[in-house]
Amino acid sequence: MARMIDRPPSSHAQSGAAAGVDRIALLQTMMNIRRFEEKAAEMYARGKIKGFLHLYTGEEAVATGAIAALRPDDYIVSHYREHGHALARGVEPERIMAELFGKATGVSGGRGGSMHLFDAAKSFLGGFAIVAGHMPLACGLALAEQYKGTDRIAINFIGDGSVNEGEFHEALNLASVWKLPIIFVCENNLYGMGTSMRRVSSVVEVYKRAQAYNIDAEQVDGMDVLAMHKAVSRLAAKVRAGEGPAFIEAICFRFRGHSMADADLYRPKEEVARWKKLDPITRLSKTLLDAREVAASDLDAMHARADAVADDAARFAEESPNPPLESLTRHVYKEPGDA
Amino acid sequence: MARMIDRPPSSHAQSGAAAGVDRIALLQTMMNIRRFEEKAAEMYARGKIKGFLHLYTGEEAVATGAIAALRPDDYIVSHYREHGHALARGVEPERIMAELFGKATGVSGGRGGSMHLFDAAKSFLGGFAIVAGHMPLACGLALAEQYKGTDRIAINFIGDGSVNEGEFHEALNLASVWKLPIIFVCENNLYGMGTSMRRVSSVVEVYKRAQAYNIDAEQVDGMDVLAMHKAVSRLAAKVRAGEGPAFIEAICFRFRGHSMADADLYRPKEEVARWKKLDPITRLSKTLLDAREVAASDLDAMHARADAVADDAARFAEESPNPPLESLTRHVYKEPGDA
Amino acid sequence: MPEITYREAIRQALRYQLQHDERVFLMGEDIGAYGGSYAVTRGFLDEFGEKRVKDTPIAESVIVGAGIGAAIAGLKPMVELMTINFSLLAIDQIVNNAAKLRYMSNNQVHVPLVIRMAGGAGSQLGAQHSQSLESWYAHIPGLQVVAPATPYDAKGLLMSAFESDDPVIFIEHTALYPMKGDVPEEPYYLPFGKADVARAGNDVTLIGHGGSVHQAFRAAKQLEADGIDAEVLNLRTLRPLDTEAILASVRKTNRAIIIEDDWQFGGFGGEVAAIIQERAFDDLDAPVMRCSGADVPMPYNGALEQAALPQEADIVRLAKSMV
Amino acid sequence: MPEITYREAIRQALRYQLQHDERVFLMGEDIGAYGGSYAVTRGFLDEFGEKRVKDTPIAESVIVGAGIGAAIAGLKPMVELMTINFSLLAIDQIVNNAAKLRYMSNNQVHVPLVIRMAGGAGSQLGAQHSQSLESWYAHIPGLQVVAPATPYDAKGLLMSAFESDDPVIFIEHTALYPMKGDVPEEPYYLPFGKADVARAGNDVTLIGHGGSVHQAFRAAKQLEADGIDAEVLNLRTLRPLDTEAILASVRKTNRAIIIEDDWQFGGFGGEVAAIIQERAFDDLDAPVMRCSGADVPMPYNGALEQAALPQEADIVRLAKSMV
Ligand SMILES: Cc1ncc(C[n+]2csc(CCOP(=O)(O)OP(=O)(O)O)c2C)c(N)n1
Ligand SMILES: Cc1ncc(C[n+]2csc(CCOP(=O)(O)OP(=O)(O)O)c2C)c(N)n1
Ligand SMILES: [Mg+2]
Ligand SMILES: [Mg+2]
Repeated sequence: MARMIDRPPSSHAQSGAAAGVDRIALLQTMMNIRRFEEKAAEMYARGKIKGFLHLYTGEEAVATGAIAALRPDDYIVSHYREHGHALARGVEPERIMAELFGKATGVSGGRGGSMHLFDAAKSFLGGFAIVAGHMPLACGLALAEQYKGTDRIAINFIGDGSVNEGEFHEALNLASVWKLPIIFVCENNLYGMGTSMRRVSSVVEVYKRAQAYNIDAEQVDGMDVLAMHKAVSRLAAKVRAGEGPAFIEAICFRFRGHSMADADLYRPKEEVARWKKLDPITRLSKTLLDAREVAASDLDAMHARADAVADDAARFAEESPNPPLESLTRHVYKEPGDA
Repeated sequence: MARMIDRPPSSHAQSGAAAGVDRIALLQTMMNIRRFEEKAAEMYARGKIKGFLHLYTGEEAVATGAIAALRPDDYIVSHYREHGHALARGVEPERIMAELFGKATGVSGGRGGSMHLFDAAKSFLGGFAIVAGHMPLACGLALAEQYKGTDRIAINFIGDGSVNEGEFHEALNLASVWKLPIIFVCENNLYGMGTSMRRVSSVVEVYKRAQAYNIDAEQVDGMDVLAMHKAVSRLAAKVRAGEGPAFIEAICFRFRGHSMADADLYRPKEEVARWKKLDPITRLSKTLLDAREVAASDLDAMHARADAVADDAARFAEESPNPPLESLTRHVYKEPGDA
Repeated sequence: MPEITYREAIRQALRYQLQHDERVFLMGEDIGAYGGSYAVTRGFLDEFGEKRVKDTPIAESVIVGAGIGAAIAGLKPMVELMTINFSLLAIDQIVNNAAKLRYMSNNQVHVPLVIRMAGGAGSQLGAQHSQSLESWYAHIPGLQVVAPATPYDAKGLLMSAFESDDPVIFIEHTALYPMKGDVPEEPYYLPFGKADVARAGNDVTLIGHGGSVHQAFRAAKQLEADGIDAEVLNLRTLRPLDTEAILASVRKTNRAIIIEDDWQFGGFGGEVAAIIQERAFDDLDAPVMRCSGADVPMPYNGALEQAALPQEADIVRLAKSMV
Repeated sequence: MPEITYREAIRQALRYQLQHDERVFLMGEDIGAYGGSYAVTRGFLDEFGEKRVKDTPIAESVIVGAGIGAAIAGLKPMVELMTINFSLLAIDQIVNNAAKLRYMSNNQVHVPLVIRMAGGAGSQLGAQHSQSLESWYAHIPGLQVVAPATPYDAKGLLMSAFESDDPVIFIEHTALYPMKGDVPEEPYYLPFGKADVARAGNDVTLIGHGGSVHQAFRAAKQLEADGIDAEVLNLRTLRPLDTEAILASVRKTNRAIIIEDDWQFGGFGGEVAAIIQERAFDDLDAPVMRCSGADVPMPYNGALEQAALPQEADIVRLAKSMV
């Protein structure tokens, strides 16, 4: 499947549903993410959101399919392009948008920002801005559950740009030697900022890099939410059973620049166009229409729902208060009354 | 050949000579290293040498065979167990021993010590004490020669303990992507301090780790100086021709503890005994005797020469002056008169 | 003299070096096709080609280490690490190799390497992307630490960095890239270890580097209104530090305030304060004070971030309390 | 009270934690089969098994990062990094994750992680193995930095480190491992941020941590002969710092000297000096002085290394020059 790289799997039909998966729910989640990101872009343009803003547009299938295949208490550790992962886990859109606004009602109290979403109650543990820097930490969460003897696992989302960092290597080796219950999902969107994978990686098939550590690794069509769901379902069962870590290379593509600051001049227009044809939302919509699972009117209703969710989130964020200035020095260390 | 790991290649006969190699010279070099290290151990016991002292005893074939196959201007970058590499390159034994004594006449003026031997005139560029920390630097030397368009190459000696460090990963990937003229030689002596490879490495065949970066890699009997010489000769030609980096896993064994401070309690006695049977010096001696290239008396003379070299080195070191105290603050930065 | 931005001033120095010294090449993440995360190297790849402008993998240790090796072998590499935050991933290379090799090798090798990185906070990038760790580098013998405050500083100091035969940590303040100032077109070289008196005054010395110099300057203007005549000292380089200029100023004003974005505790301001009281004890009419960042990881929220950073008002208040 | 070594005191705290808290486990390079590079964990693998005592690959970032993750998930990991020199390879994990997560997450997660490392010089280990970088860690909000000077300190402070819900950088001085002192057998806990007056005196305050405390103490004895009555303050923890104890002492003696193995420029002594002159300006009869390591990478040669490190004679000379 290596040829998938920079030749999108347009040929492939959408893969069949995994047992008992609610395909409509998956579609709605992807729509929600898409609209949320578009709303965020709008709010950034209006100066409501500051700093770096990295959108997940185009990659919705990866987080949606993968996270739907997990238990709600499985740990999620993601990078700075993590709004989609948080939404897929069920973190409230209002509190995510409020975080992007830097409001007190944000999931991280407005202190984290777009790159540092945390919702511990939902086992969503960030939101990290150092490339590959979150991988060792994710291994530690898995190690802890193994130590405690639970069957809880961790999933760690990384980008293709992280595969050449030393921490990628250290984390994969440790996960393999200690058989840690963790699934690494590499969102290979072919570019790390403006740098194409093939210009900086000795081996461009990321799953092969993982196999070199004796890790069960495979490449999946990251533009196909059902394929993602299937792959993660199967691997999660093995990982949960104590068979050691797994690795998925999800071939995908971001429909916008690296961040709002990026003019996206380094990607050929037709490459972007080609990939947009694979829009995971359009794709699943078509599948469901063809299968008569939904009617066009249902899809309109779902889109309307996604619009409403994004609008409500923006309104909530807008109306929320800023954190009080006195809170500046809170929570650097444990305080009286903390758990 | 993977089974070589912790089952020594006793079966193998010594490999045939590579074209035009002076086997007697190789034997003399290995004897010189052996005696130098034994003398160093004696001097350490007598308190003449301080700090960490890591001996190369047992691994002589690796440095001797590899370096004899290179050009004298090819860069050597080694770790902290580097006396053998320096001697094999022809750095004066007196000046190496003087460095171990911390004397002004030492190769690094007594400031470097056992772990930091430098002889730039002989392209011997250290002597590094941070595991894998010298790999990026070695890549840089190779990069510079590629940039200048010369056919000079670099050889980088590392231990098996360095393969799980992030810098190993970053260096191998960069060397491969940029086709750097560098040969990595991993001295796999099965242990990193007291830790056996197989307890901490997801893949124990180190050469396979290197292949995962698209690097031409192979496993060689590191107890066989002729095998080392052959392998490096062949690979050096390719690397010099601009075909990109190469990697050798030299299976070997240290006959003593990690450092003089190590009681060596973690290695089964019979494992050590088994490997001592493969002593590269005894092995080549036998080969040469059988081939009638030397007589027993010749070997005695060669041993005597090695003794003399080590004794002279110790005497020279002993009689040399300490660096003047005023030199303490010299050479932190460039000084008037420096090149 | 043409007025250009801080960014353009850096570009001019880099282009000059690339044009006039074959040994110079640039290496870093996204400096080529992307044009640099702060657009400093935009267009360089097309102009100078892949040999001179190298896009690297995201792998800070090997980027810096390769720069060290190439420098030892006689080239003049410039490594860009995007931001000082990412330099933590290469810090072993910088501290244990770049800074120590000349000494360890007894002067047999040296490392003429320029490492550029953007530092500082103020644009709501959050805790992991808003650090000012120059005090860490300033602590290390063998390194030179440069922190330009103006376009003029930036070009002149970067030109000198390439002249140096020892490693230079060149820290650009993110907030200054768009800032304009007069810069000669022809090359010029500003010496390391020479501070600049940005404003002469007699009542109190305001000491800063990078972005803090401008805050100090604006504070000085405000203090004028209150009849307080502040001197503003732009350090330009932290290592070597122009101790003489600092002492000369304090002996005149008898009061000093150090301004820094960085955390106060264990920061660079402490060193400057320690030196002043050590060498000019009897000239001080008041303790040396520091106006520094709050002792917290940087929060994202804009108001909180500003509250965490030193403000002109804080400098003014401090100065008034001292005279 | 039994007399035991500094090493044994640390062993006692670790064994107590392993015996009494299921959540505690140890991770590090060669802490198991090898027994620890400074023999601190010798025998632990046999006694507690592989689950509690984990030998790791040589991979500092993932060791520390895994410790952070495990701590977040409710365990109490102790990571040993052998020496502070190697901690540079894990410093991004320590600074960008361990120190910041409680704050960034708005108190949703915290990192009760103990990171032990040996620091200091004096045994001719050369430039890359002889650093004292505690000032770097002391600079970072979110961390706690502990530097025991005696066996009694070592056990009591390490016990408290395991009680803490925030990351602790626990720095042991290599030269002290064989040093003996009285240590209660039963567990006890020394508070962070409380310095110890190792010797009471009236003429000058000698301030140090780790090995420097003993140098200060010996210097104080010598000064006695010259009729100078020195007070010796053992800081025990650098962050939090016991500012009150320092000021109280200086208000009594009116003079202070900070002793540190580390490089002076940009080091921790500068912070202490800055605080003293800031808060006790009018109580000072002389500038606060520092007795620090020479500004050079550490040379291997024994005589040069000693010349690079502060000596009792230096402290004595300084003290005499001040009173
Ligand atoms: C250690 C480190 N180096 C550099 C950066 C700057 N940076 C931020 S995102 C990025 C590209 C990452 O690309 P990839 O991993 O493919 O993720 P994507 O943005 O494509 O989702 C870089 C270089 C960083 N954040 N951390
Ligand atoms: C980054 C780093 N971590 C830890 C150490 C401590 N250390 C010194 S040697 C060594 C073992 C290295 O083993 P290996 O690479 O196999 O080399 P060998 O000693 O067997 O030749 C360790 C862990 C170090 N010097 N550097
Ligand atoms: Mg990418
Ligand atoms: Mg080894």
